[in-house]
Amino acid sequence: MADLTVDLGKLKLKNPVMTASGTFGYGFEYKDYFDLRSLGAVVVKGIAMKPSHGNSTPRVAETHGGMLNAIGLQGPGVEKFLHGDEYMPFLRKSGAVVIVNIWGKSIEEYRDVAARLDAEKDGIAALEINISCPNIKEGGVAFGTDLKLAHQVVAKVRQATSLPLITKLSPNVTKIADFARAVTDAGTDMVSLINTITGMAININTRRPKIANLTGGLSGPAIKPIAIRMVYEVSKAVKTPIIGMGGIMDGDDAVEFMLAGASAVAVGTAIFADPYAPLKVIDGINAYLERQGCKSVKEIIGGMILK
Amino acid sequence: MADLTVDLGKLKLKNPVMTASGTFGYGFEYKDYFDLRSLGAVVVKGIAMKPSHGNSTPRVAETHGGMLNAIGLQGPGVEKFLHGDEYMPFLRKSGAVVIVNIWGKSIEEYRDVAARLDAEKDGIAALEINISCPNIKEGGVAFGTDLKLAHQVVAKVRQATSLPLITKLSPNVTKIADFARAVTDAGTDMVSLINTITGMAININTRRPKIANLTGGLSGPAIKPIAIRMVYEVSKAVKTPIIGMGGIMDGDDAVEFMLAGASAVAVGTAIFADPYAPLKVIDGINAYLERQGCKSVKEIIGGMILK
Amino acid sequence: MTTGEIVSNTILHDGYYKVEFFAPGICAKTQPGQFVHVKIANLRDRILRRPFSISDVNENGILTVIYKVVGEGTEVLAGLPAGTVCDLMGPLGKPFSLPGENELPVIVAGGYGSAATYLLAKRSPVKGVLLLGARSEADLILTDKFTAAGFDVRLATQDGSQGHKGLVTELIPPLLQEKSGHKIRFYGCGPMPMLIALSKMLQQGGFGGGEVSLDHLMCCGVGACFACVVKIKADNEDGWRYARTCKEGPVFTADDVYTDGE
Amino acid sequence: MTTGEIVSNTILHDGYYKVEFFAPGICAKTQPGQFVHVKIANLRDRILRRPFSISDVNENGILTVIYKVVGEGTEVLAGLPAGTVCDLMGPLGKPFSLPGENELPVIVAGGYGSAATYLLAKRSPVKGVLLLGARSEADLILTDKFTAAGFDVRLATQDGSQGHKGLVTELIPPLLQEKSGHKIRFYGCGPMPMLIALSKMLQQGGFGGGEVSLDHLMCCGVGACFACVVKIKADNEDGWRYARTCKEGPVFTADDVYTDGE
Ligand SMILES: Cc1cc2nc3c(=O)[nH]c(=O)nc-3n(C[C@H](O)[C@H](O)[C@H](O)COP(=O)(O)OP(=O)(O)OC[C@H]3O[C@@H](n4cnc5c(N)ncnc54)[C@H](O)[C@@H]3O)c2cc1C
Ligand SMILES: Cc1cc2nc3c(=O)[nH]c(=O)nc-3n(C[C@H](O)[C@H](O)[C@H](O)COP(=O)(O)OP(=O)(O)OC[C@H]3O[C@@H](n4cnc5c(N)ncnc54)[C@H](O)[C@@H]3O)c2cc1C
Ligand SMILES: Cc1cc2nc3c(=O)[nH]c(=O)nc-3n(C[C@H](O)[C@H](O)[C@H](O)COP(=O)(O)O)c2cc1C
Ligand SMILES: Cc1cc2nc3c(=O)[nH]c(=O)nc-3n(C[C@H](O)[C@H](O)[C@H](O)COP(=O)(O)O)c2cc1C
Ligand code: FES
Ligand code: FES
Repeated sequence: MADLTVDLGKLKLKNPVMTASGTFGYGFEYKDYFDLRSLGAVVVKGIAMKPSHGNSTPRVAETHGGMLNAIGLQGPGVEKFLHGDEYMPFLRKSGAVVIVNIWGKSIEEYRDVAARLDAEKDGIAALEINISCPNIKEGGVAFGTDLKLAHQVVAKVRQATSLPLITKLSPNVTKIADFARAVTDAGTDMVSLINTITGMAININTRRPKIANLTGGLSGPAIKPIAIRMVYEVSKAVKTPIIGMGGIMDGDDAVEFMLAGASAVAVGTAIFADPYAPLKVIDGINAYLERQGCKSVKEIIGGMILK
Repeated sequence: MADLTVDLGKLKLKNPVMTASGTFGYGFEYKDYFDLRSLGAVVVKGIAMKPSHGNSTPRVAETHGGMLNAIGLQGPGVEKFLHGDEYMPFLRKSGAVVIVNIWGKSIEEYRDVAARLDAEKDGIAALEINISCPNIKEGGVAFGTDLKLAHQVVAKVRQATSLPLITKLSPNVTKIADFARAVTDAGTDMVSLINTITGMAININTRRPKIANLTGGLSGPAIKPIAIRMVYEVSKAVKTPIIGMGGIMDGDDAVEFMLAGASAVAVGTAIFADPYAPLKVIDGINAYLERQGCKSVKEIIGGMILK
Repeated sequence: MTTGEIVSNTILHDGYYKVEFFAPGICAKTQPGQFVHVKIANLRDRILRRPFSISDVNENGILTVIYKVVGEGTEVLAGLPAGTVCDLMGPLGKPFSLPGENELPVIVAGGYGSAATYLLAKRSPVKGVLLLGARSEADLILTDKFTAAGFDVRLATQDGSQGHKGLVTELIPPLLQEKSGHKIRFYGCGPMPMLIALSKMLQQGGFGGGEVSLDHLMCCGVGACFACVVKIKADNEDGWRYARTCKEGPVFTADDVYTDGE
Repeated sequence: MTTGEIVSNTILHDGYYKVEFFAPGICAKTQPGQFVHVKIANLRDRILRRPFSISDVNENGILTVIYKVVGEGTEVLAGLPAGTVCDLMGPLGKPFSLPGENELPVIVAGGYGSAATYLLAKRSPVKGVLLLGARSEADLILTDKFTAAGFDVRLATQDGSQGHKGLVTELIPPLLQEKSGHKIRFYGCGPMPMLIALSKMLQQGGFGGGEVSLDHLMCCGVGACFACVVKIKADNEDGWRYARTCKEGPVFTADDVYTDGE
């Protein structure tokens, strides 16, 4: 067994494999499948201040090599998350390394969720700021596609918590490296990428959009080449540790992200195909390292060779 | 048989199906497969002023539901294109509706190619400006990801020719609708989208990029949901007729693009899977129209129903 | 999660197929109304699993699914020969509760609803009635199995090709008259509009304890992704909340079904 | 483009397989060195075809391909049972020219190069010599077929497990001495470094008329996409140009091979 521990600045993990937010619920749903402590970290579904219905249905549509989703903000809200049986109390007992993904519809909401979680941070290893949500105060522009807003939201959250901060970048931009720089300047400790790519699908028989919300986020192996490129671009632009994701189905895919510059990875859509996918990714990374004669997974981070 | 003729402003086509530039060579290569007059139009591989080697190899890599390519500028140059047996003289004889895709590494090169083609425009139905190339004078920023450059190159080409102009938009931007507006202002008659999305892939055994050029353009069904979304966004922003493409494999895919707002479509990567794909797309569109009781393909353009 | 080797995979008629998996672990745990989440072998371009109601299980570890070919996944499934191994998650979801000894079960089904309720009929201590509706005769499946299980089968088709011409719910009022002496327990499974109509009838008629199986496009199948939600009555401003059909359902009490909207 | 039903698909040994397609139209036109571009059935997540040299054709319309499982496509191909229909384009590419009556053909092959040149040996009016190299014994394929076709087979393996220990090109100088009275016509097929080395030897030794089969990752297979290019000598500033192996090749005269670079 190779040494799989990784070092993401303030966050040290037993292995580089996390679950991607929104694809693993709150961990509770998979408790009968395996011990959550096997994972580098469990990243929970996005938490906002208030409980919310989320979007209308249908919320998902399958595409070639991927899927569109527009689940929306459905979730219990931060209070229930902190105290409801199936949420934080369960996670604390499970012993899992927990990263809480947060979102809001205004800068203040982001700050408030972060502050609230900070106040009861026992068992929380880090916060991940999802900046792909629309800012309702600024007419619906996503925080993650506007450099100034992205900086502001991260800076505000930074003031509200001492927890390690991950900022999750949107791929729906011309130059993702600029966003990595902006959020690094604003004080994020890590960046994670990519979130889903905005897409659309139409049922040609009914002529209606397949997603009630009209557009949805594309995830799955279809987007992997785009994600790898973006991880590489960000790794050349900032020193901030990177959590790479987008279409990881097996250990080989995870290795590809690490060679491109990611220090850790997250498995998302693959979990829907196989709940054990994150564990298989861990095993697959280890198998690769042994095949290549590497003692530690750290040896492959950013290890792509350019001739 | 439904009426398949479409009307793209100055360009009227017998059916809405073209080949996507770079995937059908110069038509000549497929002459033994079918009569090129069956197509709405043949869009040839990009033409620049001078012949050029193109990129180093490997130039392509297959991905889940798609492929990356970085062929580069390999091509005969405009003079040989106009006079070489396998190029324009062949196409003129074939009776095909010919659209010439052009590119350059400076605004002047674009203008010069357009002017040169305009001077011998017999048999050329339109020019398609590929603005995804890097501008070597401006430090390699792609014309297609900078609003000002995009406007300039189209405006300059507009001055150089009276041929109908199509501008082919890059998807590697935050807001593609802004680019559609800019090139419309600059005088393009149509827009085509999407070009390939920049991606990357790494061979984990050799740790080297799978594409010698490091990054390549992603095409194929993997990108279809992104392309459909962009066609829809552009259709809401401008009245300019749209040629939609990105992952079209069959008639149903083409119908989806048209419902999203495209007046015509192009088939690219699918040709590698099946040289007859463009013909099958034409048949598939017709079958859909008959199934739905439509007399003309024009009835479905922009026909998505929002509830 | 288990592997399930296909033991047989045959056409019933007109686009309806029956596949049998060897999956003793799942069979042993299955209760009526639960489903199995299938990773269809060879469906390489699609990532997601496909959910199917467990129509029957037996003591030899054979799990039966009845399915209709409606898209790429079911088409590929229909082409899988015996011997192919698929990955199965299950049994998943909340089951029907069996009727009591003194209750007459009336199953109202449409589409593959008869497949999804067959195990309920088989395990029901009291043999009751199946009201089965479909667009046309060809879509009426498993009627003989229900008859063999001791159920009284009554049919409705929209085109009148068999049984009552019209909606299956139209068979309910005459049945209520006929069975006025019985304590009826309703079960519903089928298309959403039918289940909404049924739930409304039961809510208005005061038939407590009725159960309906609501399902929706699924992803994870275990309650993690919130793809599969339907509106269920709730004590909040809106009067409803989105409940996950894969985990909180697919079976809900008819009383809880939110009948005013979607 | 034609359909080709798989007549048989069997393992030869250690990852090498032989597939036979029924494709009389292609067989009738095939010349040695040409290839067939295969859309592998069931490979739903990959879009592109896979090119394979046509190893043999016969008058019954059977087209034989020998392939090695190296990735997803060949793995799926290896799993296709007889009866499966694949879509085939072919025969594609420029063929070898047959040796003249007064020429002694010497085939220098590595990897699947023996498969790609078998039809050449079979059709050659003069029976010659096959120099076959591989990493190890297990990779030496079709030697018995060449022997049966009247060819003198000489082997080299890098690990010395069979024949000469070393590179196959090292077998050439002794052969030249041995056959000094003959007019030798060289043919090469195998990995690029081997072909570069061979071409260099032929260019320097003045062996005109030699032919090598150069191939590269392909997409369209018909010259339209410029994916499959290799450097070929040219009358320009650089001394080379990129030629499409699918259309201008895969067979090139050894004299034209650009041996200074890639
Ligand atoms: C709990 C549950 C139990 C089910 N039981 C059965 C069963 O016993 N027999 C059976 O034939 N089918 C059943 N289904 C429906 C079955 O899952 C779908 O038919 C199947 O997923 C379609 O896959 P596809 O790839 O062939 O179609 P796709 O190409 O994915 O879709 C084709 C069409 O089917 C629709 N569809 C896809 N998934 C569903 C779904 N989950 N529910 C309703 N419509 C859908 C799509 O909207 C589309 O119009 C069940 C669904 C659920 C959620
Ligand atoms: C003209 C021509 C003739 C060929 N004839 C034969 C033959 O007779 N028998 C045979 O076994 N193979 C032959 N090949 C190679 C064969 O096409 C590849 O092995 C096959 O495409 C790999 O597909 P895959 O999906 O299994 O592998 P992939 O997953 O696509 O690739 C696996 C590995 O194979 C390499 N590879 C992929 N395509 C090629 C290629 N075209 N050439 C070299 N390496 C490649 C990749 O770089 C990768 O390392 C030929 C190739 C060409 C161009
Ligand atoms: C159903 C679904 C729900 C998601 N919900 C969230 C979320 O709540 N917060 C978030 O930051 N990302 C969310 N994502 C994005 C994923 O975390 C991940 O960035 C993306 O799916 C790419 O990875 P993948 O291809 O491995 O799925 C969601 C993705 C899916 C498919
Ligand atoms: C091999 C290849 C070469 C291409 N060359 C060009 C080109 O020369 N000019 C251009 O504008 N687009 C080029 N494209 C982009 C296509 O025309 C098209 O926009 C894109 O591939 C999306 O469509 P598809 O998914 O149907 O292939 C090329 C694409 C491929 C795959
Ligand atoms: S399918 Fe994921 S929550 Fe129900
Ligand atoms: S494979 Fe397309 S040009 Fe050779």
